[in-house]
Amino acid sequence: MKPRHLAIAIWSIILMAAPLFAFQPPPPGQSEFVPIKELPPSEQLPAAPLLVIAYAFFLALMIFYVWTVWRRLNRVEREIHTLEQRTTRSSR
Amino acid sequence: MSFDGAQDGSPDFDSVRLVDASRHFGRRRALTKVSLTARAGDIVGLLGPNGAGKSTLIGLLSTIVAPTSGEVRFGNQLSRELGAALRQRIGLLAHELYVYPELSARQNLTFFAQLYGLNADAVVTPALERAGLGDRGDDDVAGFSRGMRQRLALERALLHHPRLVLFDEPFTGLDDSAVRVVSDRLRRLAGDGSIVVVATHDLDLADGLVTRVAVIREGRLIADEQASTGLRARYRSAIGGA
Amino acid sequence: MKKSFVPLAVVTALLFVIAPILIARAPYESEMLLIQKIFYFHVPSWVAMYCGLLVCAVGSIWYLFKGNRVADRYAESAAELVLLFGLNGLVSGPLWARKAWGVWWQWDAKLTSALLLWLIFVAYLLVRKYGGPGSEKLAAAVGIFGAAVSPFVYVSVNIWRTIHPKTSVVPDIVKNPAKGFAAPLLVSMLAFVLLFVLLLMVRVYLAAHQDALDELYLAHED
Amino acid sequence: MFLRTALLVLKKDFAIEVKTLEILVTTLFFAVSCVLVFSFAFVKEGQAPPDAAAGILWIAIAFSGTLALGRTFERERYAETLRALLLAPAPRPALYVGKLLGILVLLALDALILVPLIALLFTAPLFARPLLLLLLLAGGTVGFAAVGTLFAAMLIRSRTRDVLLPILLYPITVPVIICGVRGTAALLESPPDETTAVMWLGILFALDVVFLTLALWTFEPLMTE
Repeated sequence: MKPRHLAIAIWSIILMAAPLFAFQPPPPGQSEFVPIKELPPSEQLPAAPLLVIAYAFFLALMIFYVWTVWRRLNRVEREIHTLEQRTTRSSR
Repeated sequence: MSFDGAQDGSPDFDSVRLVDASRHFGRRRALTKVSLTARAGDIVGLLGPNGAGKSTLIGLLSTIVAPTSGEVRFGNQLSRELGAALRQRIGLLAHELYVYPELSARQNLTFFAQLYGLNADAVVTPALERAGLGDRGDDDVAGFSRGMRQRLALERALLHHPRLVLFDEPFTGLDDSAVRVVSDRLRRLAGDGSIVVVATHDLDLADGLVTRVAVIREGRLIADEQASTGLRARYRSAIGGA
Repeated sequence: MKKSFVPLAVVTALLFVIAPILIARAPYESEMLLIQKIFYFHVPSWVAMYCGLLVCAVGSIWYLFKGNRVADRYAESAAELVLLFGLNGLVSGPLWARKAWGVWWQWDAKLTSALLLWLIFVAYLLVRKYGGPGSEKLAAAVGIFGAAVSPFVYVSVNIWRTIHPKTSVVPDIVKNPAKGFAAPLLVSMLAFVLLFVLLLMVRVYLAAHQDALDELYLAHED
Repeated sequence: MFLRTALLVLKKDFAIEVKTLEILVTTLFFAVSCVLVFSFAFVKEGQAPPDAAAGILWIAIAFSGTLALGRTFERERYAETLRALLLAPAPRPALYVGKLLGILVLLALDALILVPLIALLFTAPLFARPLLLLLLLAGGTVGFAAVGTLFAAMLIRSRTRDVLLPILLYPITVPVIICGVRGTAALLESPPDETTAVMWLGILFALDVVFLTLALWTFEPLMTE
């Protein structure tokens, strides 16, 4: 059972990490230095940090979720294991 | 026969059977693989300590609790095959009594009589008399003693002359004479062809009344036999020996 | 189901690798510029969330009327994923709004109705957690009502908002597929839906184990 | 048989309520308190914002409705009489309809006091289109109570029913509240915006149909233990 979990976890991390890797080098020639003459004054926050936050949040969320599922699964399996042992011992 | 329900075409049966019926609530097992048959004319005493699963068993028989596995058969049919009309044949006196304390005794009985499609004028007054509440019929149930409520609840449960009569601790709060009255009532019901199941922890009252004894403990049926004298000793051995 | 897990995971991974490249190469939306790139995983989050809502409703109906435990596992797992993907949408939405509209929260019709639906499924999980034994059934009712009410939530919130003057610049990217926005969007949508399916499988696997544990506890009492 | 059972349950609830008037009086008092609390929150310099009256009316109805739902089913729980009802040979959805009608009567009486009170306190022209307002109130209370009755009935077995009822009820009935509030607000404009009100009314009735159908459909399986 354990290798399976590990495989699930690793796969998930790869899945989640892919967008981040792809975004690590900023696309050449494109960034927040685009002329902003048409933008209203309220838009003073640069876009890139927001974008990074958004992607990072997504990544963190998915990793966190898979981690919780993984942890719950481990706990359940541990419990099943101890219970099975107890049952076989008592039946003997 | 006192089964006036027979004319309305609701499904009739002369036995109730639990077949490997189990019921659990989450991880708590209330009943485990109980098989039990009760026939017309039987007074089955359901004995066991508190929390043994008596109420759940009564709930299963009354169709209000569905079994997690196994089945409950009325005659040869399952309850879901029989539908709502089956409930016309079942009377239940539960521990919680099922009467509205805000209403008077007469209002309670009238409401339930109408709910069962009975002629309320004809059945309510005699029922009040039988409960010994003839002169208190218009008083609110909230002011009644436990014994009075118990007698009223008993009449409420029997208003529609059910084939299957289920009692959960029917003697709570009753004095000796009332206990005798209720016991006689149960015998008469069984004599008329009802299937009577009485859950109780009171061995003295069960002794001499019941025709069969089913002992349950921790959700399991550990004894099911014809009643004879010396119930107490055998109950002890069943409970202790299991 | 189990056999298809690994191939599915591989495909999803590939999609998640391709999608960012496509997104990075996609043309800049004329008014929103860089921040518009949130769009490519903001919208798919909602798609995944609505998938969860649908699965939860179907599972709930199935469980309530047929008493099928497996259906209940799917409903529970899907509700959790509604929470997950909804949260992602609810966080990325304001980030986008901050840049595009200048405020964190705009009471925008889509965002608001999604928030409401999200709350219903939070309630679903709360019932399961705190409802005591038998709460699966109660939760199933919440799932069914939640799904049934979703079009009404959308319609009513939408009209509620649009009666008022529009203050925001809402991009109509989907209407202009020619500009090259459609391909990356479709790829990331597919990726999200596949991710949803994968997570659902994992979560259902966990639910099955939990049920097995309950069974064992019951058997142990024997 | 169906209608007869529903009316019997309604009559029984009515008989109980008439004896003490407990739920009616407490619910009404609570509704009026709601109106006052929200007035203090919204009224500035003796003047309420234009739409406040509509919002406060519906908040008061929703909040006091939850209270009434909780109390009504607490009565059925006390001696487990809901189980006795479920044991009767009557079709179970009829029991639901009976309880629903009882709640609706209570909410109607609630609205009967609330509407003039709010009209008075906020000088809101609530009676400009009485028929439309009546329909809005009817549609809104039916939608709210249809879900509320089902959920309160099914939560009766849960230990945490007091908290869970509002938690479940409010998110699901938000569309009802939106329709009610916006429809009423449209009536408060001068001149009253009838087309908008009618449009909200349409959505509201569609919602009612969906809620009632679903509730009647799921009541039976929800009530078996």
